[in-house]
Amino acid sequence: MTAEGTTEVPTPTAPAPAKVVVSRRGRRPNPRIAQMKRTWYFLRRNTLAMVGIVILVFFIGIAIYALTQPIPWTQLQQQCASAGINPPTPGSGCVCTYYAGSANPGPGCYQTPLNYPSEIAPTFDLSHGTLGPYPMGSLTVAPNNPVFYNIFTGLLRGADWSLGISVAIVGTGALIGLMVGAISGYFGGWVDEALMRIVDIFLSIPQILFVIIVIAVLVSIPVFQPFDARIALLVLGFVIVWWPFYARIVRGQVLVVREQKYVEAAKASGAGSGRLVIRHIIPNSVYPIFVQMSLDVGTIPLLLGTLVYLDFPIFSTIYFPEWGSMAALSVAGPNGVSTITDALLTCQFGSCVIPWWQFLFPGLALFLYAISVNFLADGLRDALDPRLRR
Amino acid sequence: MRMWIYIVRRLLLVIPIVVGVMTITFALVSALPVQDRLISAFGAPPKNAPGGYSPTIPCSDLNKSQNGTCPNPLYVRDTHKLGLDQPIFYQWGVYIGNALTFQWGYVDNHSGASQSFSQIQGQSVATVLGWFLPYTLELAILSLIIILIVSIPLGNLGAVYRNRPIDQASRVISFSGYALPGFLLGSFLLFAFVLALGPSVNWLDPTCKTETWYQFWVGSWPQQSCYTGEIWPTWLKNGFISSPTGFPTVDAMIHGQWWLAADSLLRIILPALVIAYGTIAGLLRFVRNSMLEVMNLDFVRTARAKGVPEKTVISRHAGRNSLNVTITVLGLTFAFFIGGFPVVETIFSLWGVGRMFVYALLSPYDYGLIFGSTLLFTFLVVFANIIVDVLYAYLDPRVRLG
Amino acid sequence: MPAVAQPTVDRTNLPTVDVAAPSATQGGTLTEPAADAGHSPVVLDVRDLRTYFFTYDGVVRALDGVSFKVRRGETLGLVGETGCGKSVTAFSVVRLIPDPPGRVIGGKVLFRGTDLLWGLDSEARIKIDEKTGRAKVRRSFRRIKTALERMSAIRGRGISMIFQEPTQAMNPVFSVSDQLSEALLLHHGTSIVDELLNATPSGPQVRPALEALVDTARNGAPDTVRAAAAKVGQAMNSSTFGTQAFYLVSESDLGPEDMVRRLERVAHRLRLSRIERAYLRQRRRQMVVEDELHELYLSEMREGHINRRQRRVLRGRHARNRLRGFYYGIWGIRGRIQRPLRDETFWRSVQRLEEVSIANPVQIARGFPHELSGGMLQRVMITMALSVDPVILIADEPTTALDVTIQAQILELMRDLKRRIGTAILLITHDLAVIAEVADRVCVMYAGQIVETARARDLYQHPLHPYTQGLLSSIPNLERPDKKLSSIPGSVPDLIHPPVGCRFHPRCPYAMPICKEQRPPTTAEGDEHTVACFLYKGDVAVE
Amino acid sequence: MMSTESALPLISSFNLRKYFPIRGGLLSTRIGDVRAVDGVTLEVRESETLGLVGESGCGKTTVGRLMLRLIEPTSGHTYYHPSPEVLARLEALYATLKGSVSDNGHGPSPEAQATLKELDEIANQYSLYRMKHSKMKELRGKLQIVFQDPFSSLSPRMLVRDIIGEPLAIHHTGSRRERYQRVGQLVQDVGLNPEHLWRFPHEFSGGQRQRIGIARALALRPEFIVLDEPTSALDVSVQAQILNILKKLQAEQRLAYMFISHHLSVVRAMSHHVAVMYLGQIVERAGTEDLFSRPLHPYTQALLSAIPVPDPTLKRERIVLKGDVPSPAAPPPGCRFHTRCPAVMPVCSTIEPPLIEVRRAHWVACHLYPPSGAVPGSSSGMAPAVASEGDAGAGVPLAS
Repeated sequence: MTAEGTTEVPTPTAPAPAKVVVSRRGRRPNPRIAQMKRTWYFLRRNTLAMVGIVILVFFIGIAIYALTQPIPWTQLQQQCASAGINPPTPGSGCVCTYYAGSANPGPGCYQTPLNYPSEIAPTFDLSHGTLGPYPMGSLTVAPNNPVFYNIFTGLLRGADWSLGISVAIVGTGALIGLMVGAISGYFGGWVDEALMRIVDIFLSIPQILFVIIVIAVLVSIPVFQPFDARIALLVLGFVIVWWPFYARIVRGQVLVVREQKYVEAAKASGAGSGRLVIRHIIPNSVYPIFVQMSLDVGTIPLLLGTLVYLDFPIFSTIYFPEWGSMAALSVAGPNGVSTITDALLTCQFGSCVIPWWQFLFPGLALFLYAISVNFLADGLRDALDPRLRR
Repeated sequence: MRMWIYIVRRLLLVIPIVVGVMTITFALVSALPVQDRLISAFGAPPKNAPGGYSPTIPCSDLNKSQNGTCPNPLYVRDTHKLGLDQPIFYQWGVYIGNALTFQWGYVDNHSGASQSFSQIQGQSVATVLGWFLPYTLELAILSLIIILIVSIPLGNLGAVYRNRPIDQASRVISFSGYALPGFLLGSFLLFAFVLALGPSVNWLDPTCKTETWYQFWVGSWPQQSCYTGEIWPTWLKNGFISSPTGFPTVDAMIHGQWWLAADSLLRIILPALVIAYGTIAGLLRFVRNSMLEVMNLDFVRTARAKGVPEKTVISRHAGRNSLNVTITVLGLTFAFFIGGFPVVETIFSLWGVGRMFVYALLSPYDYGLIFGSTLLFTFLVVFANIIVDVLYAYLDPRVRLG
Repeated sequence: MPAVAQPTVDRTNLPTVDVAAPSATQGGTLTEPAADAGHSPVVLDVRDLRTYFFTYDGVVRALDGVSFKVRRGETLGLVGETGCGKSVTAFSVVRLIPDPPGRVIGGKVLFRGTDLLWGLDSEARIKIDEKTGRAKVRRSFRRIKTALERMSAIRGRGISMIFQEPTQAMNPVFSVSDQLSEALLLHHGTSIVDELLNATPSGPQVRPALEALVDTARNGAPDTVRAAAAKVGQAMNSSTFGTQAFYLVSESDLGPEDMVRRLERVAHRLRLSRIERAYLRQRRRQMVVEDELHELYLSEMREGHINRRQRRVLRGRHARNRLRGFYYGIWGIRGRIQRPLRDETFWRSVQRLEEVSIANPVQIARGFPHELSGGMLQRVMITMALSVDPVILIADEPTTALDVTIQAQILELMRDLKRRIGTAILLITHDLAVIAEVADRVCVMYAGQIVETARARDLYQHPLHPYTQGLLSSIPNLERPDKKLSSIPGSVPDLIHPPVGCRFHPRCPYAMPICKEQRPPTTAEGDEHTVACFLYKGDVAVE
Repeated sequence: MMSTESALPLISSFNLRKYFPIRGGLLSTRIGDVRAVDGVTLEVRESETLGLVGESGCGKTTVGRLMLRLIEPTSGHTYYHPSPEVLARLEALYATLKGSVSDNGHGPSPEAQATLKELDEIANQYSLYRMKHSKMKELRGKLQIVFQDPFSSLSPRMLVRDIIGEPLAIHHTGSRRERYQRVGQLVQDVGLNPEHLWRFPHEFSGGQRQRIGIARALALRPEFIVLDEPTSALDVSVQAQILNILKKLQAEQRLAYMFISHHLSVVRAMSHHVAVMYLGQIVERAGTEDLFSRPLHPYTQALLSAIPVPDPTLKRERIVLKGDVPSPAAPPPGCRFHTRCPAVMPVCSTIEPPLIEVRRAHWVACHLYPPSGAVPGSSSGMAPAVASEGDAGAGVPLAS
């Protein structure tokens, strides 16, 4: 919409250039901020999106709060003692800090990746009665080496891991996808053909299986053996599998933008390919990935959980509190038989308590996190997309 | 005519994809350490062999030793047998050739799978997967049916009654589907239907073995045997290959066991629901949004202006156009759909290709089974995509007539 | 009242009329001489129509008190710049405004004395926030739904439309014949099914007629062949078979006796099986119920209250018929039992395409929209709109997307059809020249209001409103190109904050102080010439 | 407006061809060509306007983009500021070439090969399409374009200031501050005011967007601007504003325009010379007055008569062409217009008529006007059209 009186027929008397010094002092507010306001207006009208935002803020708050909490050593000692493990002292025993590349940890000491001090604290006794081979309220990798820790603490500590890993994966993948997609879409021709065939190949392998086998191979490569920060491998594996999605989305958008007249106008005034891509094409074709990215940030912890659930070796040696793996380990059993089935095998009907708390709380956290991210992403899409915006 | 050209072109496009997938697996395999590959090919080295599969062994033979070590004859022999001493392109060619002719290696007694299912020791991977494929396919077909039945009507309703209760409901369903990983949902369902409800409804319990139901109708009801570690239904001929078709339900019918057929369907309802849920989540939003876009298009307005009643406008004019989008998206999400099988088959301890994959994963050196099942799943995805494209071309004259 | 009895009359007798002889005896009774168009009855009377759009930026007052009349058989032109609300007017009349964001707020649309906007006021509960200028709209979806149901009785048979973008306006996945026959079945369904049921594929006079047709085809001038084909159609009293036979003999080059045999084979398809007859009867029952429902809706709108009991009865019958229909659906051979009806409607749509003088109607009817050119599609659209014999045809920028030469063809076609069928046309365009070609009367719109209404001749010779004058003088003139183009300064105001008083005053060369304060009344200057401007002091026109 | 014959040609193209490949078949091989532009020879003189008229799909936009080298041609060359002697030589060569090619259709004769060789040498020196990119980039400042669609021609995520300033930024002219001053100046030239610089394009109406587009084109002080249907998306009143601005600018800055439009009355109001295109070829070329007063080609006559006039009183006999424009993928043999021509002769469907000068500075490609000196006057030129109106007007007018 135009404002009135701004388009009078040009008057031949143009004012002196001095008066045409262009600055925004005393003029309307920054249009970019105006656009953000507009988006926010539509977001605010979307109830689910607001719910999502609230939950996310809550979780982020938790993560920050958790980082300030000390580890309850004395509790730890008592609990370990009661569980019949040699009592821990800071830096040794069943809770210790293990630095990559240093000597093998002592018995019952579980290394954590990237020199991250272990937050593993003993469990609170959450129930009465016992379940099969597993200690109460604990997460375990295998029945013979129990990892004790407190579900609550684990949940607190899990927040930053879940967020951190998924953001790292999505960010890197989106970057690669953006570059590949932009190149493929802009140059077209055989470059496009080749790149898109590659993308098709990657997309036709079931993603979860692909991630698993890639990581499996990466782990078993001797070069990576000493290098023990396997989370890097995890991220790498996910990125290898994930970039084609973004590449395809970006490429589709670029094909549209490339035909726009303003690109041709820039070409007509002598802009080179680099300028065209960076100044015109990419800014106008990134929006769809943002939505996809936010969706994936919600999805990836679930996939991590799935990997752990399949008892994938990468987590059995390094262990760290992360919601997906917590939930997964709570229901996963040795060699691919789920805890539930196990429980069914061990104790007949009704004779024992199923540890519902083990996967209820992590599962709930995971679920809330993912669903809130999805709500937010969907709200964003509606707010950014003029067609769906009403 | 043009339709045929289209289909043939589509089939030609499959070739590079299949070869490319095999190349990726080849790259992964050849990135593995040689010793592991040797072990997976020929089993563990004999006890008496010094140094096992290490490339060199200490020896005192001066003429061919440098600094006290000389090449390990076992290593040399087996690498040569495996062709690892050939140039990489040659290896690639051999690998592709084998993969295309379904020579994916053998399931030996190192395999976790072979430990669980003693019958499959020494069989070739393709054969074993061939045995297990029907079980997976039954599950897939059932869950596909569920997906289509739920997501298309719900998505359209969500678009038509926009931002009203039914739309919000479908929204919540789809997002919870995004947010609930299969293993959690599966465990919940297992809880609800198996533990909470107890034996009264164990006819829904997938972990329960089918033949007990059979025996029940024959007359005996061994409740315990529902939870013994027994894996294979003894009613099926020669081990776990149901004959003649391989699809247990179909075979049960052929054998005239209608109750058995119904039962084996009932028992995969829960897994099918779990698998369907994730895909429905993805599909619903696309169906709804595409329907919304289509309903803003001009020809819908034309139909209304013609005096076509609203129901027909939605079902015939708008629905038919958004159906194309739905099908395309279904093809795109099929890979995820397939990815759900290992988890679900593990949770409900069904037998199928996915579970084979998991077993192979857990066993140290069973690369043949790992890559074999991956290839098999990939073929499923590619095949599904071909079907989707042909269907799309059939539905949309703009594609069909070029 | 007779005005309302009219459409039923059209629906029953027209098909039999124009099917018999496409162009010759076409609606001679309906054609009105342009002279007494002034005195012919008003079919559409729009009074003080208001349509608002509730958007993020605020309430867009797209239509603010638009009033005009359309008389039977006349062409009313609605002209104005983009964003002046021409199309919104059209869509408001048939209630195709997308809601949200749009909504018809007030006014009357009297179609032959029936108010199409009846029950409108109780649907909208709108609170406009003064501070931000945004609005909260509460909708009762039930009422909107019923209102739309009612509209389906008007759309098509009462008022039908053609649109600006023919390539967008046709459904890409259905063939032309599908879309044409859908309209035909909607509005002539019963008669079509009747003719199909009464066709006599065999009889003493069929065979000789076929032979006559064949040997006329051997040495035939096309129109004699056509006549012979028509005779065949009469002999089997199915006119569509006549058309089919005509195209068969004119396209294929078989020997005479083979030809006759082939024709007989085709004719044999008209011998319906029991299941097919049953299916057709069920369809017919359904169509009758739908017609009754539409009549009910019309009467509701006339009498101004909802007849719930009658509705329940009819809906019940409709539902039961649907169930019977499912029986045929479940019957595995649905495609086969539908084929007679499909063929019938196909050849009927071919006949309709012949009427707009399309050279190869069969190929066109088989084709899909993406295979046809814009001009051809626009013709198909016109055929589709007119195939239901509407009382009013609303043409929304029908030639804007087309080339000059194609535009000439389409305008020629519209003039011709107007002469033949005598449908009233509401022509909406931004091109004053196009209006001048076809329109009898012209309404000039500006910023959601009608500023001037006059006979085309008067308007172009002595335009009264400054805006009209500005428009006319800003058209580059082929005859006098040398004179400098005079342009209206500024651009169309945004309708969220429209100028107070006369909406044109910021751009008006003669703006007076009063223009800024109050909205000028619509005054009559000479007969059939009204203008809303303070420059003119004529007596206030009674709208 | 009288066309000043003294003006030198600013930019001139010879035998431009642009074929877009159609892919299809099993391996999506090249199964045909869309002959968008097929042998177009044009010249635009300094500070004059050449109007290019034709229906949609006749390739007029492609010609515009070719002359700016926004796309590479299949064959043919464009010369910017050709020196008179080069120009004369070129015309001579192309004349001989046309003669030698027309007499034997297959394969160029030896002398033709010689001419081709010389043409190639000239092209290597002067042609726009043989220039190195660095040189081309300098030239781009002098050759600019204004697009049809004011809604897709401005990047939605850039401020107006950046949009107009971009050409300056690309060519690094002056400091940032100077650039912004120039931008403010330009904005005022096209009749917007400086506060608009801080808005996004979507906040403007079509007319204002088109003004922004013009300002962007003017930023580098060009000499030649291709106006690709600049007003076809606008309302009449706004269109008049834009046209007036364009005229004013042309008068002030001695610009040369190529005005592409399907709207003949606008073209007549704007241009000195007019070229009429049909299916990728120029069928008639003349001074504006000449063409509009005495059109020779049947297609031009039909076009002129098809324009609706805003005056219900005068009813002209109009020639309504039959059918649609054939697809440029399979243009009809011989004269491409013969499928719709009201005055079609047997020869039309076989031999392609050359573009010949039948009157002074009036070129027509039609068999009605034989290349011999005996040029029929406009009366005989109109004759076939008049005769055709009988069958076109009577009976079924739209039979195709």
